[in-house]
Amino acid sequence: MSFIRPNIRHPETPVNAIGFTRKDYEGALSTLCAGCGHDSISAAIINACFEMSIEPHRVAKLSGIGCSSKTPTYFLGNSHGFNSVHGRMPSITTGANLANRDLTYIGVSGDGDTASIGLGQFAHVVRRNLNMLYIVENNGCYGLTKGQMSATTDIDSINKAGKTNHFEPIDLVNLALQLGATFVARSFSGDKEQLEPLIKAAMSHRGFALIDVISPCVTFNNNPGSKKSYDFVREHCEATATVDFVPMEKEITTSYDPGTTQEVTLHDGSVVHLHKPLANFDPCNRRSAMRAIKDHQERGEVLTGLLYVDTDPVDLHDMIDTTNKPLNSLKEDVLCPGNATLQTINGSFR
Amino acid sequence: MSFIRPNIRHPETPVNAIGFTRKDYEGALSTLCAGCGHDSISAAIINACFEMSIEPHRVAKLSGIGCSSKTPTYFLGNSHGFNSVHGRMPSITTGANLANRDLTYIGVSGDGDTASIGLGQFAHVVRRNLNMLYIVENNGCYGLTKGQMSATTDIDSINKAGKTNHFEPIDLVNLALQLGATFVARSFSGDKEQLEPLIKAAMSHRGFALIDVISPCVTFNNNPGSKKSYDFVREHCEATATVDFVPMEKEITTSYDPGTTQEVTLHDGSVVHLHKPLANFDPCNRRSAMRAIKDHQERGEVLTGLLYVDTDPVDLHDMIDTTNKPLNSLKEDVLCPGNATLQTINGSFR
Amino acid sequence: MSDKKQISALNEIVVKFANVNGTGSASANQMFAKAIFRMGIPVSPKNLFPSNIQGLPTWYEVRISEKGYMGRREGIDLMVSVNSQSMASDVKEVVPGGYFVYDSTRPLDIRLIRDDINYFGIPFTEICLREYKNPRQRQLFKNVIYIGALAAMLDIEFSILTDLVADQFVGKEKLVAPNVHALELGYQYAHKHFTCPFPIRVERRDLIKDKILVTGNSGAGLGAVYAGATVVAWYPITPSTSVVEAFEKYANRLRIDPGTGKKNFAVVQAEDELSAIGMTIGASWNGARSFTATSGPGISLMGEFLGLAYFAEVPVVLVNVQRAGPSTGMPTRTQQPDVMACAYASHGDTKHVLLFPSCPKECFDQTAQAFDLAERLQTPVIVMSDLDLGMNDHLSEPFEWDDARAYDRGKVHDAEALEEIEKDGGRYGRYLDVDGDGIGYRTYPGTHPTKGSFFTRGTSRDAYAIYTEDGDIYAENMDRLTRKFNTAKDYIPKPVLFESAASKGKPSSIGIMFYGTSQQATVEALDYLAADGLHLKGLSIKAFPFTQEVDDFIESCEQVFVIDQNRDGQMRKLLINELEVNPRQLIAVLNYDGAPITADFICQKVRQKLEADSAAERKVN
Amino acid sequence: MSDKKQISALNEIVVKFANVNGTGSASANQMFAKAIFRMGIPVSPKNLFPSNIQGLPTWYEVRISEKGYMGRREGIDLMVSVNSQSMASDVKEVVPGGYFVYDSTRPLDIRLIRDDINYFGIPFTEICLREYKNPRQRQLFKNVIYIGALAAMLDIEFSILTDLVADQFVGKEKLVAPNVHALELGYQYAHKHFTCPFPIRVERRDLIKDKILVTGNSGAGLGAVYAGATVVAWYPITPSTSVVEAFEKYANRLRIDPGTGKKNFAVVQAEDELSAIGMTIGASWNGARSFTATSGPGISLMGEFLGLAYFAEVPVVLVNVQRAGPSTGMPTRTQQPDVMACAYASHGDTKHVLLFPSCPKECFDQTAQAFDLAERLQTPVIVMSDLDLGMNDHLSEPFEWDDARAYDRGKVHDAEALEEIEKDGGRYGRYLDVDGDGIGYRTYPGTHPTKGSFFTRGTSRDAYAIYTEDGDIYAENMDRLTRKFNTAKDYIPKPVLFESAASKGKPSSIGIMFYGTSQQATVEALDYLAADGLHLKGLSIKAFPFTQEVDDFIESCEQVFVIDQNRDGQMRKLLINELEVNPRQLIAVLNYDGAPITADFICQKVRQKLEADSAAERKVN
Ligand SMILES: Cc1ncc(C[n+]2csc(CCOP(=O)(O)OP(=O)(O)O)c2C)c(N)n1
Ligand SMILES: Cc1ncc(C[n+]2csc(CCOP(=O)(O)OP(=O)(O)O)c2C)c(N)n1
Ligand code: SF4
Ligand code: SF4
Ligand SMILES: [Mg+2]
Ligand SMILES: [Mg+2]
Repeated sequence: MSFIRPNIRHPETPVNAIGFTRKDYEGALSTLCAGCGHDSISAAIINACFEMSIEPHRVAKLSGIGCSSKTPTYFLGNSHGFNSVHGRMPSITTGANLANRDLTYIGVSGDGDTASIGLGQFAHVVRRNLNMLYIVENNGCYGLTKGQMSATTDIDSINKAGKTNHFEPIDLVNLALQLGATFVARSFSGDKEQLEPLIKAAMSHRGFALIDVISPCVTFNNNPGSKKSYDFVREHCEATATVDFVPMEKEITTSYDPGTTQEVTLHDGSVVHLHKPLANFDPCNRRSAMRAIKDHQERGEVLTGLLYVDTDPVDLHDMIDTTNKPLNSLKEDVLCPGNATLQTINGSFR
Repeated sequence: MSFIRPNIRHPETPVNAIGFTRKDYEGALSTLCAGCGHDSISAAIINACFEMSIEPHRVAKLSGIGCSSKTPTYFLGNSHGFNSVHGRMPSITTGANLANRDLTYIGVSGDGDTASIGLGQFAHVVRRNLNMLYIVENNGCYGLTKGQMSATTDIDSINKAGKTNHFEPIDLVNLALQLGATFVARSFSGDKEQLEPLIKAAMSHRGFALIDVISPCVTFNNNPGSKKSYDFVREHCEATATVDFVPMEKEITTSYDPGTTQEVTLHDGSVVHLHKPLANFDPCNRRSAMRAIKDHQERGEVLTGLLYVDTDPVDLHDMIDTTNKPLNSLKEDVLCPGNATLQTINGSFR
Repeated sequence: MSDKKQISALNEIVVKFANVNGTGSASANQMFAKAIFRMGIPVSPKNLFPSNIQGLPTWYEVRISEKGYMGRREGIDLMVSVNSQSMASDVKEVVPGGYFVYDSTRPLDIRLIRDDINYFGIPFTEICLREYKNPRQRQLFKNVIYIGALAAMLDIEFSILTDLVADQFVGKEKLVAPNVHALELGYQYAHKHFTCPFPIRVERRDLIKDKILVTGNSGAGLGAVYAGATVVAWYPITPSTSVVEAFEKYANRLRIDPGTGKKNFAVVQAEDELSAIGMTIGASWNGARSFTATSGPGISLMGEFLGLAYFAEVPVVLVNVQRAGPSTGMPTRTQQPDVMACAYASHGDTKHVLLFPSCPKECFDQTAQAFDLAERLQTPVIVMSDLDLGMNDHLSEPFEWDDARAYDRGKVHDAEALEEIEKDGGRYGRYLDVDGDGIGYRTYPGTHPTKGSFFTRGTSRDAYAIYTEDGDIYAENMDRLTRKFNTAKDYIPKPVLFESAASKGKPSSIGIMFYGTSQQATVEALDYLAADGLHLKGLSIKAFPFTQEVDDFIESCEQVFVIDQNRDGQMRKLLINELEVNPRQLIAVLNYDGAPITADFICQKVRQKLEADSAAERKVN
Repeated sequence: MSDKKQISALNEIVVKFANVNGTGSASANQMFAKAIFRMGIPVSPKNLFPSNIQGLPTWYEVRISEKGYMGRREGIDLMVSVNSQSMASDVKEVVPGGYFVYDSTRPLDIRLIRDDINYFGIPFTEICLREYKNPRQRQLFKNVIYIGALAAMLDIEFSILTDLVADQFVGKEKLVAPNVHALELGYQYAHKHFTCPFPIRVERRDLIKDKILVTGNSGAGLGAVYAGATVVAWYPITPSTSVVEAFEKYANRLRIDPGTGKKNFAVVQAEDELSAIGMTIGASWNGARSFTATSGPGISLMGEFLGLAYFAEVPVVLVNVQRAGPSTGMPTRTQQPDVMACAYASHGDTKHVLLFPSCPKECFDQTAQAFDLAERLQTPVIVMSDLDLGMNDHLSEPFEWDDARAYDRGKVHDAEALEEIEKDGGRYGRYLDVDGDGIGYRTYPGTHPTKGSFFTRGTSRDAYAIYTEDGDIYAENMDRLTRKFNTAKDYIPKPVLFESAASKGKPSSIGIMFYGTSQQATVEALDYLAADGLHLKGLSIKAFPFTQEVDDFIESCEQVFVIDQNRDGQMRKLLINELEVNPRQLIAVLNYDGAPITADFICQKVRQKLEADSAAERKVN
């Protein structure tokens, strides 16, 4: 059936192409700490979905456990959500996507949820190139359990409790590139101009899209000495380019100077415009991305923005050759071979 | 106490510096398939330990579950062994090493054991730079469960059952380098000249040493079309250099042409000689290693040999600042603070 | 030739093959069992294999019984031993007067000579060396040759064997001739050197009717295909692997979209069991029928997710093909050791629905039904098979499917329903107990743009799926889950009564309860006991929670023997726990050495107890 | 001021603070409890906090009882509510005639006005705005101000509060003055506007003696330090996190090598619970004392490894600080829901030793003893604490350590022993039951170059640790493990008898069994029931397996109430299961809403049952 938006809103409130207001994409009131980076990411998701005119119920939001993993309650209240168990969101999302390939899947996780307990599932969902947007709300600590260090805590970073980290951090962006991820970006919860177009592009990508969003924990890891504090990140970010996203339908209105702008056309026809990209950096070349990231790391800088995209990805369904119809829409008639067939099968056991 | 080797052997049988024969390093009869690559690796471990004159009981051997993980039964019969559960050998070894830093730890695993169920523990034991030798007996399949594909099965590789793999393989060597491993090598069960010195060097390395040994499964993955068959691997291997290992005590006898030989002196003073190294390849430079590996992969070749070594590693004990004595040797006198102290502590609860 | 006692038997024989694994003996041995089957005689083969791929002893035990006793029976009538490693122990297993067939290429070790059994040497190796060039052939055909010899010894119709060879090699016809030749080599040799047939032999009967010879795992896999499973996530582990292999095999034949050639199903080999059940939960949550299969260690690893599915109320179908635990235990031996672990899987107050199949037909039916139950009850349903049932061929009623049958997808609101609810001024609540049976209404993601979406979580929430830490709401919810668990009793399969024909009309106050693969042996035991005038009534438990019938059965007995194939009497404990019966009323009969339980063992335990009782009584009086 | 009824009470009061979490109220509230403690009056504070870091309602409930009743009591005598979110529900909790202290900066919502309780407004916010510049201070001192006001209302010695402030800020002395000032602000305001003290008040007593006020997790952490734990692997999870934090805190003070300044211990934050227990097993296997701590979900994830440790016989010490399940459940609420999950953790036939502490002193003692038990029995030992015990301050006997005490490292052969054995022509076998108690002798890796090494595995093996699939050897080994489990009874702590003073010499046939944190409330209930002439005898269970004393206690009773803080009556089930008692004899008393159980609740359940019984009897006669 098709749906008409019930029109019980103030005439002035802006609506998107399919008649929904921003409110239709909001969720419950956040219970996170005032100033938590995670809330900014929720806001960016809301804006991206509103502006892309996605039907709210065509999105499913999934998460593990943590402050970050709580956030799906705070956006897209009209979408089904699944707050699963710690570190296992990828497997739940894989199953969900296998059941219905037509929905848009947004997975939200934390650095503890992904890089510690969830590392195995993370690596394998990357390998399978599952068609989903995977957002890591990376604050370099365990927020919900009161600030322990995580596997992404930077070397020599000092937390609120005054502890210094001596362990090699796991860089999820490098790891994902290494494991063959087809869309990889890094951003900062404080930079919505960058984050929102990245989210839009990631949702348009048909395959696994990782956005590692540095998202400071104001309560346990925003102190001087922390390398995931607002101040530190602001000072040490450099972007590969400024990102602009033009969805498939829209034709480009603003004209860009070809000299300073690079266009990346995604599988679905939508276009990512990269203004003033870094010198000799090619977002469609995996190795150049890894090189650029490492170069910046060696300089103590954090490279943000769109790092790599494969514009013609092969996702899990392609690899296992599942039918184009959502599997959850198939009924007895296609699923059940019937008794006559069963009797011939019985014959093979005699 | 000190031990004298009971001398009940044939006078001719060769003994090593500490009076043990090769037999003292052997294990039970193998129950693996005739021709299984894993048995060659066991043989290499036996030789390496014998030639390095390691006291058998100063080694502990640990494994997960699989044909590969069975092998510790087949070598070093005088060493304690622990055949744990599937994919969890790293955590067991971590605990063991924390308890007694003075033993040499050899962990044996398979590609299923490490790259699938065990990937999380593998990544984290690398991060902790645990002082151990980690051998992956990599046959690109699940031998013990009859040949299913594993996460290291190469793209388009065809197995005995005739199935073709479409999933991005996980390259454990790249992964380990990415995660900060301090000793990384790849070898082939069919190449003992290369494997044995690598094992010796790895055991001398004070930190995490990975040797990813391609070890064909003759029963399920040695067929034409398989990219982990003896034939395929023989045809597609290229070595970074030929490796020669000289333990600390020994002073160098054979003289090498400096032009064609590179010396790498390990933390404990032993030296690895690399003859005819690849052009512009530096085994002490992580990025050059990753570059070389990728270059070869793009040419469809497998780069073997010593890929990277950090000659001054910081291991887990260094990072958490544990005492130099084995923790399992401490007694009540150091461990138990006594009642007087306890009474002052009680005071703090009043 | 030999004047020793020779046992004689017609269609009541146990034959055992001792071989080396990885030598292709399996298919030859199976040919033997299939031949008996095709002669119309009930047959029950059991494969005893090592946790290893090649070179270790492996056995194939075949019980032939026109009486239809398909449980295991100890004492081997005819042993074919072509494995020097195991010969010493093989010899011991032969019954006095029994027959021992061995490879006489090398002389028999005199220490293996018993004067109470009969030896028949055939130079298998020598024959193969003479007849075949390449070593692999020599190895393979040795097995076929001894089947040929047995055909002569036991009087198996040779044409049946040749037919079987033909069936086996459709597509590879050029292999037929050499195999038939090998059969003949054995057949001729036996006839030439021994008086054939032996006093133990088989004779055509018509006792099979339309029965089939099939493994439980094939039944389970097929059941899942017929039940409409579309998403299968698994991780390889013996003995459950072949459940998914069977599913995939048949799905690849029966579930291909004719238009596109694409698959109307998805099978994913997960990275481990946590991921496998996670995918299953994700798919079920999203409205697809999904299942996973595992064994022992996998059950432990799935614990956290089973608790989530129980509490968040997501359907899960899990096939647990049990093996001997604890830990890795004996991975290729059978047991029923996970009853407790599955009934109460996961931390916190949890209970799970269990099904206990006893034969391949029940594997098919119960696996299919598990999907209806899981979706109706919105909770995990675990099919408790075991290695014996799952991996061995069993004589079974043929699989049946009622084409009129529609899947029970349980309580799910579609968009119309959601609009209705609000039209009537109502409010949809995922966990509202609208019908009083403890089961709420689900909606699938993507149903309606503004109605019916909810948040699934493992944390405490109210009837509208809103997070809460309110103690009363939490407790109410927990009580509803208990209510729902009781509702399960209206849907799950009922227990089945058994009694010996000889006990008809002889009321008994002694019961015997059993489940799963204990059924064959117990039913046989009932006959033996009845023959001694001990009339017991039997109840085969088919599901947990226990329905009223189980209660009533125990009520109607003074004492009940409970058969468990585990050390701790787990089913007995579960009965005591959940039915609040007096433990003294339930007597444990425990078999846990990894071999399938036998009727003799059961009889022995029952007699012991009953004799002890009457002895005690005599004392009293 | 108000002519309403005002309850009056001396040293028998329940005060509750309603606040917002993340506002630093915890330390102020704790100061209040500590003040009562220092006045020599028994006090029991309970923190009710949300699973969230900032901005949600949080409560701190303080029971003051000179009678020494330290369990929770419902009905609040004095409520301090400075959280508008929760005020509506806070008002409801106050007993008629009780006192309600609120922030009167804004006028009280009339809907919150009850005519049977007494309101006392203090303009906390206004005062703070006036007195302090920066917002954080305004937030922090608000809490200190209300403590000052309570001092006036309840007649708390002001000097005690100033001392506490001084203690709290050693090192940060400049913070002392402002805090004392805040205390005075509240104290003055109360005296100025209300007649203080209130009819409910406190008065110095000498009932504390040398007792301490401490959390169970501090006790457990300290116990591990004293027991010589050197390797600690863990993964953060509420409410067990502070066990390891306590260990690390004290180890950093008491376990530093004087010579090198290095640590005589290792604490590793693992990547998850599977890894945490894996490290623990590896360390124990290698001869170090090692432990891990977790809660709910962690227990499920540790299942596979617990089975390995049970079967391979490796010592494990695991502290399980239980919380409300299933799944993520209510992570910051208390329960005892993992009894079954822990007793039978893992697939296959497994049983684990459990300890049940009831107070911080027992957390200390039992955690320390757990290391002796684990090494003596070579198996996992699980200390079953819970959130209430672990995270709340409890009045406890002081911790004691006998300096003469030596660790029981269990049966371990060193090199000399191994040489001895062979000298006497013997052969060392890891799993030989030399002493008949089911426990073999371990050797640590690195002991001897040619003797005593063995292979540890989760698969079946013989007495010499050699892999085997022999069914008889497997079964013997499983029976030995049962034997070993029974041996545990000789070492574990015995249950403790309780009866009301009023019941002395009054024999009773009605028992009441309990464990863990149900002890305080149950002991209180025994008194109330005795006062009504209902004399019950109580038994506090301290360990599983159950020792003879537990058997005898049940034997000696017609019926026994079993107190469980979970839905399914798990301890009761375990008793029925393991002791084979008639379920009808055990009556379940279940509290599972996440709040600690109360004496009133227990009394009510007991009375109901006993009245029902006598009613039934009347019918009969
Ligand atoms: C199996 C399991 N282990 C541990 C926990 C406790 N826990 C809850 S959240 C969390 C870590 C959260 O860190 P992160 O994923 O970075 O999220 P953040 O709170 O920092 O946003 C942990 C360890 C749990 N819920 N489940
Ligand atoms: C938890 C668990 N899951 C599954 C298994 C079954 N299993 C045994 S070995 C194995 C895979 C072995 O593959 P690999 O590690 O590559 O070793 P290989 O046999 O190839 O040497 C599996 C899945 C198990 N023993 N435990
Ligand atoms: S604790 Fe940190 S991560 Fe959690 S909500 Fe607060 S600021 Fe955000
Ligand atoms: S199955 Fe493969 S891996 Fe296993 S023993 Fe045989 S050859 Fe080796
Ligand atoms: Mg985090
Ligand atoms: Mg492998």
